Amino acid sequence: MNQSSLSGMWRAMVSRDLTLAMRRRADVLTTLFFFIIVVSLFPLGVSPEMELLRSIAPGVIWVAALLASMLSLGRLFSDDFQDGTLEQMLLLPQPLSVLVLAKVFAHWLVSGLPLVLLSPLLGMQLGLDSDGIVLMMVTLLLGTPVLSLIGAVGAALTLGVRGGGVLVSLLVLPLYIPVLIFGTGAVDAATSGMDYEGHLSLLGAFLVLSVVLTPLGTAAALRISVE
Amino acid sequence: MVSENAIAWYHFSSPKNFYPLAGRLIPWFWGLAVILLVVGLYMSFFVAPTDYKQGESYRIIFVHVPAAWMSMFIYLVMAAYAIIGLTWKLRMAEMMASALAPTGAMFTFLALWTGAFWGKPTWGAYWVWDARLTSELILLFLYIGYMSLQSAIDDPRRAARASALLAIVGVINLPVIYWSVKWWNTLHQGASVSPTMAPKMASIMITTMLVMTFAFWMYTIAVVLMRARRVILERERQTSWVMEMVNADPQAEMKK
Amino acid sequence: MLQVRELECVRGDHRLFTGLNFQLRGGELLRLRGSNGSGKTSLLRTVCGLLEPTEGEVLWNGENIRRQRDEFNSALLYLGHHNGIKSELTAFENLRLGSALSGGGVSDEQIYDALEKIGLGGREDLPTQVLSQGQKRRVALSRLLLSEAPLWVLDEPFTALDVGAVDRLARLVEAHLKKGNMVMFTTHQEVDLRAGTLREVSLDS
Amino acid sequence: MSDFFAMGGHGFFIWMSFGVTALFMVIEVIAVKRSRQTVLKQLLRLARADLRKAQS
Repeated sequence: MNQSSLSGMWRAMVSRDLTLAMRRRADVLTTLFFFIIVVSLFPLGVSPEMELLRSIAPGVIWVAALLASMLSLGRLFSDDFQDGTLEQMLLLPQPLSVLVLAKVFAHWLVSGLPLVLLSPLLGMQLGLDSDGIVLMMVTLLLGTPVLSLIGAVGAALTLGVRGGGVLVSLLVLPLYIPVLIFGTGAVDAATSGMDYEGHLSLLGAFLVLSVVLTPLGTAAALRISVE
Repeated sequence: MVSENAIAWYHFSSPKNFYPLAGRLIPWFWGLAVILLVVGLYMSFFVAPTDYKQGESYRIIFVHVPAAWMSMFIYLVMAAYAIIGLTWKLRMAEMMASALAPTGAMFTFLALWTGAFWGKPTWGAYWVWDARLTSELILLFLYIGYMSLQSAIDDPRRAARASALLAIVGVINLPVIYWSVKWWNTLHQGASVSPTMAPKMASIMITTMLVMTFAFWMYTIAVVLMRARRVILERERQTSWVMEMVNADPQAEMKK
Repeated sequence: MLQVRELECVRGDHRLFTGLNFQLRGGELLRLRGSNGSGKTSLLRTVCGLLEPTEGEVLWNGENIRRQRDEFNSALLYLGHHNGIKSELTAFENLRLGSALSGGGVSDEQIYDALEKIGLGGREDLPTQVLSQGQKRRVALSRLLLSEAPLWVLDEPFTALDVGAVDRLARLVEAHLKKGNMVMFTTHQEVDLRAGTLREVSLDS
Repeated sequence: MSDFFAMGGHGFFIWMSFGVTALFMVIEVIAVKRSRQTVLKQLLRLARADLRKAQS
């Protein structure tokens, strides 16, 4: 199984999912609008007072990013499961975990990266100062892929299960907690002047670990679900 | 030459042989559980001295700590059965994993419940975002996730294997969750405030706690074996041996 | 050479078949018979490796398919009840994607030519969601023209096809068998296939 | 006896902890036992139905 067919397969899978996402642009935009709306609810719900908003800003933006990326997990495999293309993917001569990585990468490009690009807007809305916003983007850049990678395991496990959408959140949210803690921790440290390298290196470690381990879990879950 | 216990182990890994074996073992574990519980309770109330600072309310640790230990221990055993079940395709291991989950979830809830009723007299609040209590809460979410995935999937074989995989993912994440919650707790509250386990532990208190833990252990084995027998009946419904057993002597089977 | 040994499959909580043994060599055509719900689809999916058997094993060239997934997958082409095509993509895009994913090596002309031969001339660039059920089935069937996989596993390939398409598909299968390849399929229609040695396996024992 | 239950003023907390633990354990045992019996009853009905079908 030479190298070229693997990278050829990777590019084909990523471009396939991106074209599919572009053909159904509405689904992509709903995730982004959900992210914006959830963050804008907090000033209404808590208080418009800037000082308070600044202190809860990292947590609010991170939790909203968590929920938004989980919202879009449902579509990761379910359409392919319905029309039989997932079966064909399981029968490809390439390793399934690499295929899963390509699909999750495409899913992140569509539902994770936009959150990172939108976060400065929301950071300003909640009164974060400039280095707070920069660090928010960095933590989201490192964190959102981990959310997609871990979420993919949950999406694969609940494939074709009635009420699967809600069930995914129950399975996956507890596993997001370490990323949430160090993501918000880094921004808090930056805004209060403490050093944040420790948090970022941990987020980086989570990213590397989940890139290596979760596709194996997702591939195994897919084989179980397609049976 | 296959060693002696290997044959026995393989023999009892088939549901058909495990079912009667479990039936014979259950009364023994019940006996042990009751004895240990009685001894443990007696020690908790009459042997352990009154604490100079907390008075009587510290006795709650004789239930809280064993329940917390059991909740963690059962999840690890569940994950172990899940790994065995998935790698060697042993249906019996998968059934044991699903039989363990409800009892594990119960002990997790009890650990949180008794933790709250110990916290109120000791630190003045039912819920404290202490690292251990928070990790216990997350463990409860993992149990609930496991059980809801298992019940959401109709095909029993796929349900068993999917939830086994979830248990493995959970057990890999557990130390990371526990360690990051511990770090998060010390950062925001500082080490001093977080409630320590208990005042300096007199040795009699530790032995009481161990007796209670063993009592809970025996209880768990007995209940899980009973639930495993029900799971076996449900999943082996179409096999001949279940039919024969039910036809042979229905009334006796009902009582056992 | 495909071989099945002591195969048993349990779905939900009832056993579909047990102790199944058969072989399929080059140039042979195997028809799988059985009433509805007798486990035909489950057997086909087990042979492809999508479904794990409770007992027994499936061998390809003497080795269990679960130990040589990549080699076996490159030798297999499976056509299930689902067409396996994306409704948002056009027929051409579906086929080009399929070949790119499984290692490329198929030019655009070959794809257009295959779509022409299968009777979809002029409709290559329409999103498949606007095509009829029969036309969608043909898009899936045109993969047979483009693939060199020696083993074809086809689940009810003739359904939803008109007489002309059925005949075209039958000739395709015969050409495949003449090249020394193998086909395993199920169907409820009587189709005359005049090539290769026909073998039959029935699940209604 | 009553001061035993008073537990130096902390009675409420202690008996809420021990009591609920005991209650849950008892409920679990009963629930598991009953659930096994319902499964057995179903199997019994199934077996009898098969028996009658076989004899008829």
